[in-house]
Amino acid sequence: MKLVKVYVTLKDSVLDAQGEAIKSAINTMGYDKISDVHMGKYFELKFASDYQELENDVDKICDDLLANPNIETYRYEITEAE
Amino acid sequence: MKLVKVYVTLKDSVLDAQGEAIKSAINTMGYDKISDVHMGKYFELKFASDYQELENDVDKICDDLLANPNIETYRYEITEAE
Amino acid sequence: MKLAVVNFPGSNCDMDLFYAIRDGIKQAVELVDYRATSLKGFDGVLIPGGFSYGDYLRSGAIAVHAPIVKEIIRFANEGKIVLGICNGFQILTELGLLPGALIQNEKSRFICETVDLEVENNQTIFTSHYQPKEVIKVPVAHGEGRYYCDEATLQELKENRQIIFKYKENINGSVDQIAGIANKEKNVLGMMPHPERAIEEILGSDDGLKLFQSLINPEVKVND
Amino acid sequence: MTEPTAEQIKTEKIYQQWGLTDEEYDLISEKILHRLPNYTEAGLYSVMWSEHCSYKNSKKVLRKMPNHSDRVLAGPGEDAGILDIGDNQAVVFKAESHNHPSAVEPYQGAATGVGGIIRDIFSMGAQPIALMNSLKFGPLKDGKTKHLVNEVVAGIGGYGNCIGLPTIGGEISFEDCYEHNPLVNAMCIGLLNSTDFKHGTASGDKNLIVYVGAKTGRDGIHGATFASDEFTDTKNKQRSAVQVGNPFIEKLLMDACVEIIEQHSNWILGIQDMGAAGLVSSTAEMASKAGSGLKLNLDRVPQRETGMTAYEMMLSESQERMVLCVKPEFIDDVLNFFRHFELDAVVIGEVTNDKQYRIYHHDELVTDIPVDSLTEDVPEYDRIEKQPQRMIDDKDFHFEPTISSLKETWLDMLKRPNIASKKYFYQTYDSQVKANTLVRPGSDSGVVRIRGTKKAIAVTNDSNSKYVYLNPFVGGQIAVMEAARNIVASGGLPIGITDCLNYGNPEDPEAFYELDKSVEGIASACEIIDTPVISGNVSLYNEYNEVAIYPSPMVGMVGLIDDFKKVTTSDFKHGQDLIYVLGQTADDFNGSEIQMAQMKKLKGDLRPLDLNQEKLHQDLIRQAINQGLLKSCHDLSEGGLAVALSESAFGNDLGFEIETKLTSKQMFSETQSRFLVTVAPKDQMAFENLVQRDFELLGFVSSQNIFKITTADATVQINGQAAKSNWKEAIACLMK
Ligand SMILES: Nc1ncnc2c1ncn2[C@@H]1O[C@H](COP(=O)(O)OP(=O)(O)O)[C@@H](O)[C@H]1O
Ligand SMILES: [Mg+2]
Repeated sequence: MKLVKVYVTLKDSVLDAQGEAIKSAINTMGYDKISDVHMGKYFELKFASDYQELENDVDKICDDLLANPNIETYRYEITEAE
Repeated sequence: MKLVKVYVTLKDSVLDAQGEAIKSAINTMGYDKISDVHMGKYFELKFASDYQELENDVDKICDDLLANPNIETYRYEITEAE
Repeated sequence: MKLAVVNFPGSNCDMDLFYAIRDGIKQAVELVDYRATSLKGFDGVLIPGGFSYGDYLRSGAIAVHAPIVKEIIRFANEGKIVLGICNGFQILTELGLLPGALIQNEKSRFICETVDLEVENNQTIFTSHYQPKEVIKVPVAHGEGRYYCDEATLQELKENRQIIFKYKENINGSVDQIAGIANKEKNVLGMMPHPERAIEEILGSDDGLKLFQSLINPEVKVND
Repeated sequence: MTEPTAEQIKTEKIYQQWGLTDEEYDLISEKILHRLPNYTEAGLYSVMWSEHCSYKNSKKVLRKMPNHSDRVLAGPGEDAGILDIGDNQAVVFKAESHNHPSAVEPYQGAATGVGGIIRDIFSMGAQPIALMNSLKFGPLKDGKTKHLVNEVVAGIGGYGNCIGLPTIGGEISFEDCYEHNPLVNAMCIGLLNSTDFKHGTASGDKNLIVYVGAKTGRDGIHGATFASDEFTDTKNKQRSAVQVGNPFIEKLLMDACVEIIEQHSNWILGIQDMGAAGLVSSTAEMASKAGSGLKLNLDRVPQRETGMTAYEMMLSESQERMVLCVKPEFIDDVLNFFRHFELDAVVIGEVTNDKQYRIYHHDELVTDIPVDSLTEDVPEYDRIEKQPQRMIDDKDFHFEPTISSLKETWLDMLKRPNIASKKYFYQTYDSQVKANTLVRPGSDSGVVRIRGTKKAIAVTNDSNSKYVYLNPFVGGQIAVMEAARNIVASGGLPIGITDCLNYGNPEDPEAFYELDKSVEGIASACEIIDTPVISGNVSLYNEYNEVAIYPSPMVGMVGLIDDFKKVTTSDFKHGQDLIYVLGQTADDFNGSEIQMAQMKKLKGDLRPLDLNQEKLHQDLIRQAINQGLLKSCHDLSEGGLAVALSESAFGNDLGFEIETKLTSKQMFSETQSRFLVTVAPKDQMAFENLVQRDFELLGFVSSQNIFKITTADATVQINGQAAKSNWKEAIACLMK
């Protein structure tokens, strides 16, 4: 089994309203040494392990579905899993 | 600067409605070797690097804010960053 | 004129739009399933609001993989009417038929409210019945309605007069208070507010009616 | 983990953890089965015999409620009640509580509460048309409560917005007693375009049982028992089985079910949702109602998780699932129909004619019990009741507010969370989707029109538990009448109610007294105005560390408006319109918001409610609206006249000038049976002739945004904007 972990985050130029809200909530909780919070999405995709073109296809899946290139960037890791 | 990466995912027993919808979209797109999709949240938190009790506090921030203990679990990594 | 209202799984303003066409402007209209592969015989396609695929992942993201979408793209390219409202707007940006993206409201909360919009460009097939700069009352109902685009895109939108509606008061943090934009050719319009909910006085406003009336009988010559 | 044996269940009294008493267990093993129930069977009994499913503690009380009228097509006993509204159309409605799930997991608890009540409506074949909700929380003082409120509100909005039903009204209030035990009640209203409907039954030997919708997981196992159990600090922590809603799937399910019943009614014999106690409750009820038996094969049940036991599958409360009973000759049509909606649909069993309930799992017969024993043989309890001591001790106490500055008190009252605008919350609900909403949240009732007709439906949720706490009987009457006033003020004729009865532990005689007496109050009020109770829900054991909530019956009332032109709202419309109050005002301060403001607690008794006068006033208002005499109409409730006047002025930023014989204190009195109305000057004679007596002309609406009041003992002038910002900003401010 191949496990692909995908991380999608907002581009720096896009205001991360949720990240900001979380940051101020963390401040309110009394932790003031926090300087920055960003929130993104995390995916775990499982594929059959004999998948040949996996990397190629994961790129396409990210480009066409998991991330919106206008506002987001992504990266991923492919690992072996059971 | 300390960079903390937090991954929040649904517990296994909890329905992942988004993951299911994404999986069937990936199928529709023609990739049929996918067996499972899970969607979670990903956070990047930045703290001052002289933070003493960081680990302890990150645990609390995750428990009280970033993850919903009723349905989610989390893990994190602490790294040094600039 | 005959218009199609596309019904994606999870669309929920499809009937509202259907009635706006059938009863509001008394034109032929049909619901078209997302699995359909042809829009032959229609003069325009309308994409309703709602939560296609539950708005899971990102609003509009999953809908763009439905079979009917090829036809929507064809309509856009052939200069036919394409109108996306709310979730429909989100789908059009996800598709790249309109620039930019719609992201979570600045205050991260859903807003249902009747708001004032200014008609920025009344020289389109969608807005020719409005006066220049007319202020109209139209309901909004969205959680992910903050229009975002980069500076270069915004300049382009302005230069080409693609900004069609603006909020009088920036309710969701949109760039330049944008509530609705068109493509360069002005045959594709996406807007977050719901004109189909503003077609009868008893619902609080009938200011949306003119948008649909413009479609059947554009009173202006649309620029190029 | 292996399941305990039947012997172990008995000797280790495992059934007690599931809420069965020794007597109940003995009844099952000795009188019903004549053997020991195995693990699965004992589990089935424990959920089916819980208060939530069986009403064993409340049935006797519920029978006191009237449930007949010329309009009633179906009453309690179905998923939802149905009222005829003429022209071969009917309204279908019900309310449901999701208190405990919301306390544990507020977003999902509230969301699945909404999802559940919607299923109750479309399982009757009705098209859901609107949602309402009634929420009660502790005071907005700490982060925990604010988080709870935010999450519950987000869950309600999240589900309703996504499925595309307008939330047209509701109520939110705050009292100490709800801090650890919030109340989350949701109501759904549907429209049936024909007066025939599907009963939730499974009849006819060899007919097939079909499962439709989401897959089954281990969600919410024992949710029903848990809803019938009290909270304590320690127990709270162990609970982890949380149901998660999927409004997207429910939308598909709703559209499919409405369409199949509307267009292919001959294919199906019965349909029911899987709510509390999931598969067992729905299938057992369907069979029992039809006098049939049932055979289920659990291997066919669509499963989300692996290795589920029969017990887990039967008790799972996974959401968005329905059960149908289908004639074999139409089975392919039905399965294909649902597949077209991309929904799982499978045959999981069949109807038998021997009244046994048999479940097979992995080719083994794991349950074989009489189906009626799950639904009919539940012992009914007649609980002891005792008047709470406070009611005896404080009988003659009369609270008198102190008002040193009418202006200050007025402005302070407008800021109180129970009185302040709730827009901060309700603007997160889509109130207009479907483009039928004539009156959105913020007026007395929410109103939706019925497309293609002149008719409209008005709906309100009311539950002033402070009154019920002081005097359950009168408080119960007030709950109904307050709802009725809201309907009448909107131009509607009250036609029926649903209720959620939220109370403490029925085994506590004082709590049971509260339940019993308030239901008697509700019943007597319903009789007078001919509003049968056609559906409802009971939520008992609402306690935290043995302190009960106020007895909190929620009344969800539906009214019929025969012509939408009659829809009336509470906002003043024009300067110079005359302002009247209908109904005498007395010193009614016990249970009032001003008592809470000044004394910080409730004390004293309520005056009896004159039901005939109440009805007379409602009838007069209806006639005045029918004759087109009212420009605005508002019922007087919390905060009394001072608050009602202000609220009516805020909508269009108008003001008023009034002079009254009432004292400044009485501006905050909460005397019942009153309405605040405005009348165009030209209609003064017509209105006064109609009403005849019991009214006072207070003054007039002014187009300046200034509130000028002269009472018997003071004259004040308040800037309308200042008053409005107190009222409008208070909640947002507290929620920061
Ligand atoms: N307080 C009540 N007043 C009137 N009817 C009630 C009340 N409580 C429950 N009922 C009726 O009893 C039946 C069973 O209710 P319930 O167990 O809540 O149904 P479900 O679990 O299927 O949603 C329904 O018909 C409901 O309307
Ligand atoms: Mg039900």
